[in-house]
Amino acid sequence: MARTNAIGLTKADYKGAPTTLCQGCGHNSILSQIIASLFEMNVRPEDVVKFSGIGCSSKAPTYMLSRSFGFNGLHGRMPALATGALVADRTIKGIGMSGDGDTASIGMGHFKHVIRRNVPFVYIVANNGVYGLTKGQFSATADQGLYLKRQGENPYMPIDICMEALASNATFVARTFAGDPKQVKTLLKAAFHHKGLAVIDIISPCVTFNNRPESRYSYEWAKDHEAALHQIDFVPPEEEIWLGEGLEPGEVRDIRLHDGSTIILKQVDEDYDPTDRFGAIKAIEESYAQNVLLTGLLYIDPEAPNIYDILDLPDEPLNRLPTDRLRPSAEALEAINAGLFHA
Amino acid sequence: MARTNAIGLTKADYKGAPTTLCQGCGHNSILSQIIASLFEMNVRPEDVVKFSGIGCSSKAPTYMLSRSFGFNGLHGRMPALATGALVADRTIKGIGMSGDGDTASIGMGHFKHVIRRNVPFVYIVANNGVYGLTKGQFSATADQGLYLKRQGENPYMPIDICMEALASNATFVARTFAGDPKQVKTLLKAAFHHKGLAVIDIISPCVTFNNRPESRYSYEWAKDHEAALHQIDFVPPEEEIWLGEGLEPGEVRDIRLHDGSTIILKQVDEDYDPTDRFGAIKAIEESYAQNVLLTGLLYIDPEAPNIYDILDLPDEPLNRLPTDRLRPSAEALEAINAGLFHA
Amino acid sequence: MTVETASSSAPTAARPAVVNDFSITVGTINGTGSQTSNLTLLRALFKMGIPVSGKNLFPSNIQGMPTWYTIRVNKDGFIARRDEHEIVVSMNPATVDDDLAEVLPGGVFIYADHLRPRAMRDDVTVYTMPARKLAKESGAPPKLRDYVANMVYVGVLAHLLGIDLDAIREALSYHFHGKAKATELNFGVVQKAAAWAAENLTKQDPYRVEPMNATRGMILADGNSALAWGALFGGLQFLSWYPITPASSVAETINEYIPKLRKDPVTGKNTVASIQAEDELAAINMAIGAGWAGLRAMTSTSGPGISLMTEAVGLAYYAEVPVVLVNVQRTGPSTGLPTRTQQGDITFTYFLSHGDTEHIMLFPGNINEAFEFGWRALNIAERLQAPVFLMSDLDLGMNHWMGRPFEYPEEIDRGKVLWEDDLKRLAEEGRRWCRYEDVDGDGVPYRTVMGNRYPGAAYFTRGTGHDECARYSEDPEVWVRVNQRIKKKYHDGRKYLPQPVVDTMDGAQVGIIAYGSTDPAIVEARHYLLHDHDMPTDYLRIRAVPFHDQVRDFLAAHAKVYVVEANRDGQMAQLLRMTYPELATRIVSHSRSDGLPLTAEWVVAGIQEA
Amino acid sequence: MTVETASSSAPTAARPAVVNDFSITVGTINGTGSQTSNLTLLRALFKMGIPVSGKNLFPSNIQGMPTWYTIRVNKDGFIARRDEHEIVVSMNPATVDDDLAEVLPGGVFIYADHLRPRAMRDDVTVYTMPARKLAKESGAPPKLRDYVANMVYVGVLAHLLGIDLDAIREALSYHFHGKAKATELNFGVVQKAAAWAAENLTKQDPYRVEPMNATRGMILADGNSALAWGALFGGLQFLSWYPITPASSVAETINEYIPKLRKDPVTGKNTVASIQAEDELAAINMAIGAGWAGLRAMTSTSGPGISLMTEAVGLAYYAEVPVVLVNVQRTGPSTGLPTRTQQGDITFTYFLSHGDTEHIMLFPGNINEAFEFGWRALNIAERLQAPVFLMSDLDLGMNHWMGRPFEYPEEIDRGKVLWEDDLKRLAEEGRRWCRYEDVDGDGVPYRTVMGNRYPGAAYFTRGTGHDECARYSEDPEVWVRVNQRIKKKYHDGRKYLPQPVVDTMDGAQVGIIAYGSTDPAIVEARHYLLHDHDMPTDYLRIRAVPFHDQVRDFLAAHAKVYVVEANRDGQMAQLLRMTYPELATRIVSHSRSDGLPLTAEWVVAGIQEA
Ligand SMILES: Cc1ncc(C[n+]2csc(CCOP(=O)(O)OP(=O)(O)O)c2C)c(N)n1
Ligand SMILES: Cc1ncc(C[n+]2csc(CCOP(=O)(O)OP(=O)(O)O)c2C)c(N)n1
Ligand code: SF4
Ligand code: SF4
Ligand SMILES: [Mg+2]
Ligand SMILES: [Mg+2]
Repeated sequence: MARTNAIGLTKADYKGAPTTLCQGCGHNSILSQIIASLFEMNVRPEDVVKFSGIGCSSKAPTYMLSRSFGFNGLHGRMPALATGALVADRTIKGIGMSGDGDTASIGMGHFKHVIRRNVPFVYIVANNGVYGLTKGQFSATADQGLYLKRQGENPYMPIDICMEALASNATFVARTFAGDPKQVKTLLKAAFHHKGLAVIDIISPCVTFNNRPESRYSYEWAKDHEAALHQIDFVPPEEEIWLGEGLEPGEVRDIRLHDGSTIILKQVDEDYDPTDRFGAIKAIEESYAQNVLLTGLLYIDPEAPNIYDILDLPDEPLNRLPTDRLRPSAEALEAINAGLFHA
Repeated sequence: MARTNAIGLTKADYKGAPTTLCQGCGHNSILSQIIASLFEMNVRPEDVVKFSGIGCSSKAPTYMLSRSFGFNGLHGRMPALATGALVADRTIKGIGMSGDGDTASIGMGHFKHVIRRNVPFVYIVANNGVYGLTKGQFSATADQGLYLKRQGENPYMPIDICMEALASNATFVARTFAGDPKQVKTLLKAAFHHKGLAVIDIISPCVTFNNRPESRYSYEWAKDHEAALHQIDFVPPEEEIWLGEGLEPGEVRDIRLHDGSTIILKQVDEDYDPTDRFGAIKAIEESYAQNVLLTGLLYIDPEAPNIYDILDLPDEPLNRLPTDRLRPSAEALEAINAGLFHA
Repeated sequence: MTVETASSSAPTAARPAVVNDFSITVGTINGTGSQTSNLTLLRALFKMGIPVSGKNLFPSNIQGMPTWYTIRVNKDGFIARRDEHEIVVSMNPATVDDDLAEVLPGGVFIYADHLRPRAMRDDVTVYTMPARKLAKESGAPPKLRDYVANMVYVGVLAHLLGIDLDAIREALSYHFHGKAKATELNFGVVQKAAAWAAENLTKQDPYRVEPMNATRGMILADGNSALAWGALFGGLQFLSWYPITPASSVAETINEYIPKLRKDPVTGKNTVASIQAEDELAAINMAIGAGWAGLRAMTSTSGPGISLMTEAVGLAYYAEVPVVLVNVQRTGPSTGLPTRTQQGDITFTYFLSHGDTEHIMLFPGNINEAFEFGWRALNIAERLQAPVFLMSDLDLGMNHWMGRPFEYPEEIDRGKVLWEDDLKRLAEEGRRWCRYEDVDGDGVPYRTVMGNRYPGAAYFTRGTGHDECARYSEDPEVWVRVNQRIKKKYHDGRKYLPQPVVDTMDGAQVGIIAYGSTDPAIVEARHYLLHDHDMPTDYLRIRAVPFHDQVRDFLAAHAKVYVVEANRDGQMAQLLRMTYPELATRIVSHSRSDGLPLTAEWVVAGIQEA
Repeated sequence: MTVETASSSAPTAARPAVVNDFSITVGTINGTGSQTSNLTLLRALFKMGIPVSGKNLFPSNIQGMPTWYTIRVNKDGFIARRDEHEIVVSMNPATVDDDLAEVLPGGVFIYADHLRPRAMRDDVTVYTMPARKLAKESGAPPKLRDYVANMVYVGVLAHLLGIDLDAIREALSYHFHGKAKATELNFGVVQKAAAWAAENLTKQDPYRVEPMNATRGMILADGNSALAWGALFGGLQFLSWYPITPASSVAETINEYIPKLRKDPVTGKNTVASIQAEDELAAINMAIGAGWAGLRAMTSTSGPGISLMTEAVGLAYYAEVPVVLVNVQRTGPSTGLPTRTQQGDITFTYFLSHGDTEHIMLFPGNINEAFEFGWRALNIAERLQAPVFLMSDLDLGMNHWMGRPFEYPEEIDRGKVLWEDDLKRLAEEGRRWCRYEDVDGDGVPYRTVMGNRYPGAAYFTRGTGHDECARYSEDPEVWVRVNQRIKKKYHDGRKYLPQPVVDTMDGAQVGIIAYGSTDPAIVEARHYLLHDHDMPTDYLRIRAVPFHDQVRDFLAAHAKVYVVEANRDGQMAQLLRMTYPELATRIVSHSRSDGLPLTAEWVVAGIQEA
């Protein structure tokens, strides 16, 4: 019998339509970890909503959470779509799934601006350095000098999703690798509990078009070069915090989120402070010099106001307000009329 | 009699239509300095081309260089427009004039991508924190917490143009202030000689909508808080370099550009290295902490390949190639036909 | 040349008085606050009971450029723009000669005495006024002098035309939100100027005003505000917008009034979320997200913004998401004339987005309809689960129009939305629900919205092919079925759209079709056609596309129907010909786009001629 | 059920041979390399001199989903898609039952023996083949097994139909660019499979092929490649693009051939700049920049991309910038069916962008026109200083079509561009030059381009109002003048557009109008109408909008004209009705959009019926 979680659901309750992505595609692994994280966190699929743009990565939401609402919108416009929708019901957890083409090319502007608005949802960039769905053109995150068959050599400097997020003051920035399922899952859990927008750049190899070992987006390169900032754990609000055994004090850092949950980081580099935005930028910069794939929670600001604060919306879902609370009274209209210049 | 420069032109030869911008608008000062820099560098107006988007800042090119070609395109699309045009004639110097609305909102994606392509032109962001032409709405660079009359209070974190440029690997990044004409002019000169894209973020107060002293974009605030990284000089390729008097060695840094011209920086902070991208990011970060307006040449990579290198274009203008060099021979077509599967 | 008192060789003495029937144009410099003066004149005349309209002809610029304001005063209620002006006031040295040339022969020219006209006409009455001197004497701080100088022409006109000074004070008081200091400062200047005029000018022209009763109970407002209020009273919940002339004030008015009108009585929180987007692409995608999630959602923009929304509109069409797009039209193509009006986005909007589409457009013809369609558009969008285009224009949107007080909207219609209880009931009745199934045979399916937790309530929305149960599909038959059902929805859904307004005249052979803000020009033109040309006409004003059957009937009932519109290509005529091929030959297109509102004279000329 | 040899209860023995007249459909899994097998079959048949077409029905997906390839073999040269298939091959366990259902009664069903059909029909001839076994035996590495298994059906069909094995080897050798190893590996499998079939299958169906002479001198190519080559031979200098199905291969082919075809003979450098843009907004704005600066510029995309280009197209229209927009149409609205075909962007494109516009569209009907319009569009754009839409579609663009060898283009026409020498000459003649002046009375002004250093050559381009000398203007009369002149340019400029192709039949009363890739279906339908229904027809194929006068004449000459097209709303019919109101009632729209190319049967049905 399948294992059930605290709310009595099995993993199957989190499934979607059968995947039509390529076998081995990193995006499939991400889907598994989204499912696992929600299952383990006892989140009802009905309390989740999925958004995406266009691409293999953006098709992925079809293949999970068929009990959740979802909207597979337009290429590059997921952040805007999600912003509009999430305003309707703040009791819902949002997942936005995008690709490197979707986010770093056509969607760059919206990516930047959803960051500024700190809209609370998990913004996943399933990053493979290519346009999968249109058959393997370079994306803006592709390595400079990478050679691909039909495309030739990429002459341009890559865009770094995390660097971009940090430059624009994102409040949660993480990088991970689809081949590191445990880290992906834990980061997702933390992201779900973050108060604002949580950007997760997930290196997610495209086995069909960009998986040769010399590419930074291949399983092989990423596996060989992954350098995790920390071992990360997530403790939901209702649980006791247990720091694990055999740890020296100072190695562990815990970050309290707005809802009482906690992120626990067993740090590789004791000095790394994930609430120091500038330190995060530095770490990324250095990771290139060291030719490693830096993963982990790069930066978090757990308390920054989110869009709900900014718009001063009621706690209850806006889309459930009865019509009588949606319109001013007849007297209010009379006051408008009276306030106009009249003869 | 009006002073003439080495090619026999007076400043009037660099003028455009009379300005219709507000009196005192920072954009007018920028125009003067563009004119002055070209005049002093003995550049023929015919060797310059102007591009812009939409906004007061983007209208500005009309008011200079009427002997130059110009294209006032669409809101946010200047980088793309300029890219297409500049490919046509690499012997021409390009000036792109944009605003903070034009670049940091609607044009953000193109801004990022023209940086990646390192298209050689001077990209000026005349930055006033508001949408001037549409009467004073907040732009994405507006200070958080700024109060404006019709708009209320701005709840969002500002976007920093230079930070964005650096995050995406721009090869020339400077910030200056329309109220500091000398620095503006010298940076413009250096920018004109840069091999690739030169981003200059010019704080350019909107006297009509955002000039109250508490705003970072006001004349008063910027004057009071300007902190120049260095005193900057520019020496064109043909001239001797003269380092000035009374300077201690080590205080001066000179940067050789691809065409043999030189930028000379008399540094305030000896250690500041404008070829260190990460140092530039750090300096910006610190400038916020110190509540100053950091100006000067923040970063330069004088040798990075530009779009002409990348596209492997001929030296002569592409738009002057005679038609016989634009089409393959009849034999080449026969070869195509022969190479097709035929019965 | 300086003329201290009135001088004119025009034969005025013998002319009978012209009462309540003329146009005044004032040429000023933008950014000098002349709007206050112009609105004050407009309001004072209106207050006197005289029908008026005011049209601002302003440059795409912030400060220092020529700008004109025209007030039409007409006792018969004709308030369309006219090409000709009986009275011209010039405050702008750069345009004084052009302004003079604009005066109708026999008319009046008034100018500030620091202006230097090159020559003076002898077929007009000329008055000069010491605007700067009086401004200086007003004691206003130097910064405000230009502004105050504009009050001088208000006073001079008050004297010359006989405008009630009390009405002017009321207008000023209104303008300054009852603030006494500002009101009195300005009113003082007006009084001084009027007194100066009484003393120094000898009235030699025939124009004057007299109180009437023709505006009682009416209001003055601009269409953008009216539309904004309509939306707020119509239960708007989400607004995303990006600044653009002439649409910005729709959003800005909404933002201004959210705290006043839309604080939730229960929680004190906002019940409208309003976001200034990073561009129009974001604005429409946000609004689609919100509409999909069950909010009454709107975005407001002008032509260039609609162009940028093109792709997303196709998504809303095909994924069947309710959303209202306000288009305050300006002159295009391209950036065009951003501060001029046009009805130029008709065919473009109808076919907007790649693939087969045919969109719903509403055309408000006055401020009351701007208000009404502001809420009705939200109802229609939710009822038909479709993008709805509210096609206003700069003339209606940014100018002040007379109107009736706004009427409280009909009930909010949320359309076919199923919540938990509804689904439960369905389940109990043993009926299934599928997102895109045509249960009622009207082409409109039932929808659930994000947040509905009932098992099976959730579905996946996409712009790619999908079947009745919202499942991905590339099946050719499914594609045909779904798209034909959508077509049916648009056809049958016409009943929810505002019907055309028809006005007939006895013995009319000729029909006129028009729409939107050109209504005053048509009304006036029909008057001339009847009285000056013995040509009674019937008039149908389209208020929505797709067309109601009345439009076909109207075409069928007239051998010749002029379609009058403010664009180059006769765009509504094109749609009509396409829609009614069997009646296509009856349609005569009479159209023009020069950035200005149409005039009755031009309408008449086209109808006589063709 | 496993069937080792052929089994069928269909009455085949008595049936006469069906030679060179049937359709084969192969159902496979995408990403398994079946394209090689399918193209090999197509080419081999073509090589045998038999007219063929091949159409790929593929999912919007990379790997693992069902995909079908249909080859039509027709001795009379009818190569339109058919709805029915005499021969169906199934290699996909997921679709085997559906595939079986697709076979025409009396037809043939061939499937791989690892498939498990639920039931077998008794009205078809059934063959199974041990595809996996033979693939394994081929010695191909395990990774390539699926791929190689697809070669098995090539061999089996070769045997059953009598396809020439040499032709197959030639096809394979072509496919593998002459590489012997790959060719022989694959050919080995084909041979083995054919041998296996010869040994194990008893031919019980009537279908076979025989060599003919009907394809001599012809080529096979896809429309996207043809178009790309046409552009490269037409002097293309600038390409900006963003990947999108089904347009990507236009740009990818150009990129592939720049090094081969467009290295400057003088400098060895590229004479085409090609940039993969960050999105379609950038792509079109880059192309406009390039076109403005004097480069022959193009961007290639599909519907969603055109939607995003909407605003910029208005700029190009009104600022008069030459630029070619290739639209390889796919099924919309919205993301729609990205891998299916449609002629659905016609009205949308015609009215593209806000304000008054009417755009030029070219409709290639075959690969030779795809090539020709690839260069001609550049000429037209530069000649008329206008955006030109090259309206291809997925069917033409991505499928292989027969054609004649491509013909070398006519002279490059750069239009009215003035360089330093020209301006000098003008100056000497005492003539002024102004950018937007209609010197020749044809509505087309002269232009200079960036880089021209002659005094006065420079001008300022903008999308805002401008006068004949490119100066900023908000003057109403100027606006009217310039826009009317542009309208004239489009009207008079029709002479540069490809004329319609007309084909008449004796005694025809009925006319047919169509355009683009539906040509084969129309040609075939006319044959049936004539022979099966005694209905001779005249046929006009539109190749450009705005329409040439021949279109009007054709309408006028027929009491009834069917406008046949692959979209829901009859979009070309709408344009025709709008353009020719006096002939509107003659037009009968016959249209359908289900993502598939039209069939002759469907065309016939609509024409009989209506
Ligand atoms: C407006 C628009 N332009 C282009 C496309 C074609 N398109 C589909 S997916 C895609 C790229 C997706 O790349 P990415 O986001 O990296 O996703 P991946 O497939 O690599 O996961 C493109 C360009 C489109 N659907 N819409
Ligand atoms: C597509 C589009 N959207 C909106 C506008 C309206 N618009 C004109 S200027 C402008 C903002 C300009 O702001 P900025 O770039 O900061 O320039 P500034 O006027 O402040 O110098 C906007 C939104 C437009 N012209 N086009
Ligand atoms: S093409 Fe690449 S990105 Fe797309 S599903 Fe296959 S492996 Fe994944
Ligand atoms: S509104 Fe502001 S930005 Fe525009 S011209 Fe005036 S001062 Fe300059
Ligand atoms: Mg990708
Ligand atoms: Mg600005």
